[in-house]
Amino acid sequence: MQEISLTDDRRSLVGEAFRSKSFSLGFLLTGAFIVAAVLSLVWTPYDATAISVAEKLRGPSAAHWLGTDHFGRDILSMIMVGARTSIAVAFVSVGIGIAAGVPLGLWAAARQGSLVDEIIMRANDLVFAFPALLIAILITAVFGPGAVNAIIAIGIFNIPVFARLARGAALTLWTREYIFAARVAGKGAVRISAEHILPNIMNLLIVQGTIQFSLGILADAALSYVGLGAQPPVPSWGRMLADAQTMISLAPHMALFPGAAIVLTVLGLNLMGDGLRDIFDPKLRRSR
Amino acid sequence: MTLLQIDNLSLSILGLNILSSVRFEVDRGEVVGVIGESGSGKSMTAMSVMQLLPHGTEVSGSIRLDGEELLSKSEREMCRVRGSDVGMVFQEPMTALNPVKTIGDQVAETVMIHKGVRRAEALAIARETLNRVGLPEERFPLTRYPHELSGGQRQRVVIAMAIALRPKLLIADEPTTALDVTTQAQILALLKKLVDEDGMGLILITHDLAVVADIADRIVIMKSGEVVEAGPAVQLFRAMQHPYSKALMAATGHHPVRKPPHVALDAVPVLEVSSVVREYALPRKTLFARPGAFRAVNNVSFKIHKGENVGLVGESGCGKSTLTRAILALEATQSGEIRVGGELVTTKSGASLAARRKMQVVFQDPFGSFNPRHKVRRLVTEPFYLMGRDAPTGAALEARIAESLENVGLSARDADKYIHEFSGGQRQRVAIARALITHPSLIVLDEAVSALDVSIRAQILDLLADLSDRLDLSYLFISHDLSVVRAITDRVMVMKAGQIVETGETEVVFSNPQHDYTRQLIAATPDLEAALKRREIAAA
Amino acid sequence: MNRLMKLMTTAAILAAASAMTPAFAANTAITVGMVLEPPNLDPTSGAAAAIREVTYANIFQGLTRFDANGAIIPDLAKSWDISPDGLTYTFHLAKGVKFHDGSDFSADDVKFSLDRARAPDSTNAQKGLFADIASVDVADPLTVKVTLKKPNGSFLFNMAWGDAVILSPKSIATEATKPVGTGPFKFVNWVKGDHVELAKFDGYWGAPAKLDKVTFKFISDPSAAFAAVMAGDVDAFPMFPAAETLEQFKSDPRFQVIVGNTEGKTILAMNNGKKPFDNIKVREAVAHAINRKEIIDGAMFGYGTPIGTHFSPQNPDYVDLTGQSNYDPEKSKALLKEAGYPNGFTVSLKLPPPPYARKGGEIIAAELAKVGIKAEISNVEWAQWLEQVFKGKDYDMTIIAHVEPMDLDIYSRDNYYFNYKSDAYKKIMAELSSATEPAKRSELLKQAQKQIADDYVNAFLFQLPKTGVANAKIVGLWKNQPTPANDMSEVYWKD
Amino acid sequence: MVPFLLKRLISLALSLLAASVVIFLVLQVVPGDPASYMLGMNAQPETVEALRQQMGLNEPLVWRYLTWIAGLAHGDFGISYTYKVPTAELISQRLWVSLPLAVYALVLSTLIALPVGIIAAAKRNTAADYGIMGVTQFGIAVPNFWFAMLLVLLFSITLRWFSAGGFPGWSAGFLPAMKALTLPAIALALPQASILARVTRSSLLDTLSEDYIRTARAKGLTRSQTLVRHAVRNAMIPVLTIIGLQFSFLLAGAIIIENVFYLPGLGRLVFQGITQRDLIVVQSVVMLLVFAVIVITFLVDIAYAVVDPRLRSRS
Repeated sequence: MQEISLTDDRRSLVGEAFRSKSFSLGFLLTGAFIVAAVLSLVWTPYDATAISVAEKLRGPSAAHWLGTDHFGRDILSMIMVGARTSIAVAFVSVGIGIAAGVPLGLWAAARQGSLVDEIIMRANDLVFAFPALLIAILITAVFGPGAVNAIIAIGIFNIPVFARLARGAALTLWTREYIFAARVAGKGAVRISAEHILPNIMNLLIVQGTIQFSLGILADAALSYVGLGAQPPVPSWGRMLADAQTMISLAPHMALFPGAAIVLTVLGLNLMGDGLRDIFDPKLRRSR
Repeated sequence: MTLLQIDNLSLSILGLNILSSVRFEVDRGEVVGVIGESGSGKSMTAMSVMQLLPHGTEVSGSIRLDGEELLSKSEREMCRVRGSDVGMVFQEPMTALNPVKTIGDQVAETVMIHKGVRRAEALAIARETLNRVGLPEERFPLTRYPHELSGGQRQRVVIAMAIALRPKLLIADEPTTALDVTTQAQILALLKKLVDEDGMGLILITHDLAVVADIADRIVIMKSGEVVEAGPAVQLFRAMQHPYSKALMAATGHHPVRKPPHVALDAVPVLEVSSVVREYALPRKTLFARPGAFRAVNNVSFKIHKGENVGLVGESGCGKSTLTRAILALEATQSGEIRVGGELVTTKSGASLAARRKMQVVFQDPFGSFNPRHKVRRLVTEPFYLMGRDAPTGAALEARIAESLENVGLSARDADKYIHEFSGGQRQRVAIARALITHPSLIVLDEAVSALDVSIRAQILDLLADLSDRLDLSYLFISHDLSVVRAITDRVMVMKAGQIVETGETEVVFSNPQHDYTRQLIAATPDLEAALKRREIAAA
Repeated sequence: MNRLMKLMTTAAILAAASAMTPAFAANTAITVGMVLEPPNLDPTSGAAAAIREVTYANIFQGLTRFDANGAIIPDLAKSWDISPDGLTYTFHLAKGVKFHDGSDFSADDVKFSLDRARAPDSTNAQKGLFADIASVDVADPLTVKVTLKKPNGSFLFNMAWGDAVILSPKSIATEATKPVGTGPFKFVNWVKGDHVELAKFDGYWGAPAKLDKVTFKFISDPSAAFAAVMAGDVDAFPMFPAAETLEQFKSDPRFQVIVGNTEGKTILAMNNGKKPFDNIKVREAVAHAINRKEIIDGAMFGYGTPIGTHFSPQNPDYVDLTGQSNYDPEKSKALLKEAGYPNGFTVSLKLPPPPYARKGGEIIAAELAKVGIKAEISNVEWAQWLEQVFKGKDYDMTIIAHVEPMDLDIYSRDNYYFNYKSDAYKKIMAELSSATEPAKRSELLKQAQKQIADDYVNAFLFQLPKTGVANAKIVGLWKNQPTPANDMSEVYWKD
Repeated sequence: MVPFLLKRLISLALSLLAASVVIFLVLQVVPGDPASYMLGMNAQPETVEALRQQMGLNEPLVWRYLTWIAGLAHGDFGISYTYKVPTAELISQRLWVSLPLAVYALVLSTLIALPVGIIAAAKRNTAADYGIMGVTQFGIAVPNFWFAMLLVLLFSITLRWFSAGGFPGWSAGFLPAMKALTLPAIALALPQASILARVTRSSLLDTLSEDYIRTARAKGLTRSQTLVRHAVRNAMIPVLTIIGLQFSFLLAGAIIIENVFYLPGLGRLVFQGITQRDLIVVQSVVMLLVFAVIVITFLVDIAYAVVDPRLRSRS
């Protein structure tokens, strides 16, 4: 019997991470888009909002690597700036999910079986029962379209995900003997949750966070595709696709590149998530 | 010709050596006990016979069953051997059965796979086999699902599956380790009966010498993937050659040397439990019926005096864990009082810090009782939280850490390590260090040595005995293992169905049990020395 | 020789056979594409243009109607007399008119329909059309007398609107889902979300329709529309949503591209009642900052006629005032400086859903940015637009096409969303409404056009084009759209 | 079992009630007025007021809620503001598109995912496994509307095998109708199938590491016998959950796909309802979808009990 522990290895996590092919590839892909997004703050090949109708619908060329759109804007520049919006929306909405969901889940777990637990979990189920995209559309109908409201709409649906995850993981931990030891040491539920539970579910949260991040990118793309995400002139991948749709027979490049950007970013994040899960999960690690 | 001949068996997984040159044999009608601690390779030896090995395993040597070489058989051929010529029983009856199939189907499957008979016929054989293993039709129809059976009953089903086709060889890998002692005795008796009836060979793998002492014809002792000693049971037990075997033998019946306790009967008891009741609500039978209640702890009262070590024994489900949690104020009680050093552990405003300060706990699992993200320093000082502002700081704190680590045989330098850097036994020492750090008068030891290998267990028991003598500690020692309780306690309480059925001085209770249940328990507990004596008398 | 003969005969027979095939399948059915599905089919209780695009002149008819060029011609009223004071209109109704349910049409139905439209609880979207009616009287089954409160030069024009069609009291309750009218086509079936089917009405009183079956198919997605036309699933798409693909159709002999005008005057409306647009110089600056050609090229793929005032260029009284608000960013900047905004300002630009607004808005925002005006785009839905912009006047700028014909009077309305207040303009409008003499009316219309252009009330962009595509063999489709309609009564397949 | 069912039903009813209140209240704060929307820019204020009166929009809030709920209870969803037909009729028409589409997509996705997931698990760590997992990674990452656009580009515009959108109605015949639903169903099924295949694989791997699998092997079952007889059924529990969730997602989540292919489904109905402020339609459809999800979850729970006897007797 070899000694196994849940979350032991703190020493060489980074080294371990890059030994995972999934993680490395995912990191590379995601990293590329994050770099592009950051770079777009200071430099893009062209001004992403500069309209030049005369140069509209040009295919990829030396001047415009990924071609131009129906207003003659440079698609590469738009994708770079769009990366910024997408990543920001997804990141903040995951943040909302974690910030609200994790404490709720921990609270429910600490009071397992109580009314609080019941209410939190039923409310979670209820949110899950709502058709997410429809509610997002309703939310933007109420507050108007825009990146901030897209964040709120996506964030709301991240809350139950993290609440459930945190509760489930915390419940297992609450039966661990070190939690009993902490309780014997007189520590209250809040303290135990913060000191013992939270750090030990961090791995799970990171993995889920990565996955929700990628889902957030997809959700943002869907919302801005129906016109509810970031508003023009700020480019967004979803709206670029919506614009491209009417021209798909004329200028397929307008649809291909932003779509590929979405796929690669989401793929990168998912691969990273998978890699992280393998690294964090000692069961899998042993078998490798 | 011997039934099973293992020769020069070596095995490695992904380059890591697991077995080297293992060699032993099993005859028809013979029980061979394979004994070893964790990592000795005893289970892997069994799996080699079954040829159920993980990916990346390399095997060399020879395993011959009835003269046929198993290692050279193809997977398809091995499928015909498994279940038909060789049956196997595993340690965990709770998970070894498919939860979504009836026991009848699962036993019948063995028959159908190998004999190609129709289902009805296979079910008839299954019925017969279940009768043989002590699951009569009236109480155990074939349509039962595993979850409707107790652990012991499930193990009987697993055995039935393994012997349905009357194999030549049965391998039982720790078949009783997960079971209560009384059940263990029954299962061992059943295995012995089946061996005698069918004349099959039995390999009984266990970590516990005492378990095999009664029924094994021959013993194989393994360590680190090697056979260190083998021979006929009684001779081998009486004249061990290898130092490891000797150490194992010594550890098995180990009784730490203890000074006679000086019990202060007149002082305030360190623990006083009076008329404690703990009930759980049962699910409603119908919507409007009042939910019933299950009394896990039923009106329990006892005291522990200063300097006294008290044992609490009972089988799973007897309520000892619930009682423990109540004493630790981790669980509310419906009525009764629990006082530690005169202070109520639970007051109206919740658990009392003052009471808790005088009491610490050591849990069973050396792997689960520490937050893996903290260093030992932080782990062992956690109880100081109870002292609030009175907790020592700075140099005083360092001194206390060093003191408690050194008390348990570790060094002060270990404070800066993470818990994964320690072995199981060392972790249990850290757990004891954590319990000692507030200088409590009572330590609750909840199955504190149950998860440890025998040799480690002996060391920890010595440590506990030593600490109790030196620091004038009282223990409440909770365990299902009577031999351990006997070794370390002054007084013992026997618990059954939520009540304490017998209590008294340990030696008195063990040598002259009054209650039927106590007698049953003691009779069922494997006792190496007693078993050997019985066999010597029988042989003579 | 013999063989050659044989071959040639075979070829001749084959040729004859193939030549005959179309004759066998003389096409009398047509599928017409529409972008929006009508919410219901009752034109007298909803403003959606799609209702009219299905029903006008096909199912429902009024006393008068628009023809393909926007002229008013008789319909159910085959003639009329106007009293010298201009207050009494006597309509002589057509004979032998039947509703699709088989009942006879009579003067009572006219009275019923007009009275219903002007009743206090009426939900007619253009109730204003009937505001001047004092009474409707039935003289005999084929004669109706309408008395007005005051003379109204455009009364016959008003009666041609889709909102003024004549309904039968018997079917009024189910008009929204099973319309019953007097037109050449009767309603057959409506597969919600996909198509409405009409069939030739055999009891029609006038010249029978040439088609037996008309299917209106609703396809809002431009690429789906493109594919549907290409695949022949749709025979004609009079308001084709993917103007960018028209070039492709033009070069394809299977198709004809029909480009005309609608009544939609597309404007960049500015809130005249709110800073900074309460300043005429600012409005003028905006007008000069805008490059109409770029907008038409970028947002409309080159289709659309620039306008310089709120009036349809196809109207004979139209005055071309585009030069007055030509593209001149330098002048624009100078004007802004004069107005006290040397560094420009930030305003909101609310855009309703149609592509002309959404796409045009993006270009306009970019153009305004060049002169220092930062227009923050916010896309709104129709309901929000009506609520916030139109009703609440809570906006700085918006882009919208006004599709009602001859709607110069909106600039004289108090409390209209432009917040434009001009006594001079009101005076022109007052004179216009009582003027009956054509020359005088023409003069007043021109004055009105100039007045709003001089005041730079809004930035006038372009006339919304009607870009249609159809199978090359279809004849009789309207080129322009004087009113929302797809009149199918004259349409046929040539072979 | 009966008290268990009753308890579940009560909690189900409470959830639905809570959902109805939430939905109703959310819709009350949506700005915009259906009457103004219908009557357009030239309408006179009193006309709008008359229409509001006619639609019942001037009743007090609580009264409108109660009428709605009371109506729902006996299947009366109210009259649509814009379509002027009973909402129930609208919904049932649209359901005849959405439901077959959801079922079609689900069947496709299940038929693809289960075998693929099982193969990947059975051939763990082989080239086949890596290949399958790689493809599913892509499948998850592709936005379905983009995939739909690519399908249209390839099959409708370039190859002209399928029409780019629209739905001829079931009256046009079964095959044409199914043909119209094929591209949308594929677009919907791809990401779902990818997720399902991954869940199937990992669930099966979990099951394969269970003790009773080892027991079965010890009985002499071959690898594939073990897989079929012991692993697959047990691994189906999480898979079932996902299928249940996916079905409810497909019912409602197809809005975008319905828009791309211009299908007259529920998603489009509600989307139009929102833009036209036909709130009675919106609240009824959303309610129906929530109801569907809750009921499906309930059914999945019951299906668990069928698959797993432990749950059957626990109650």
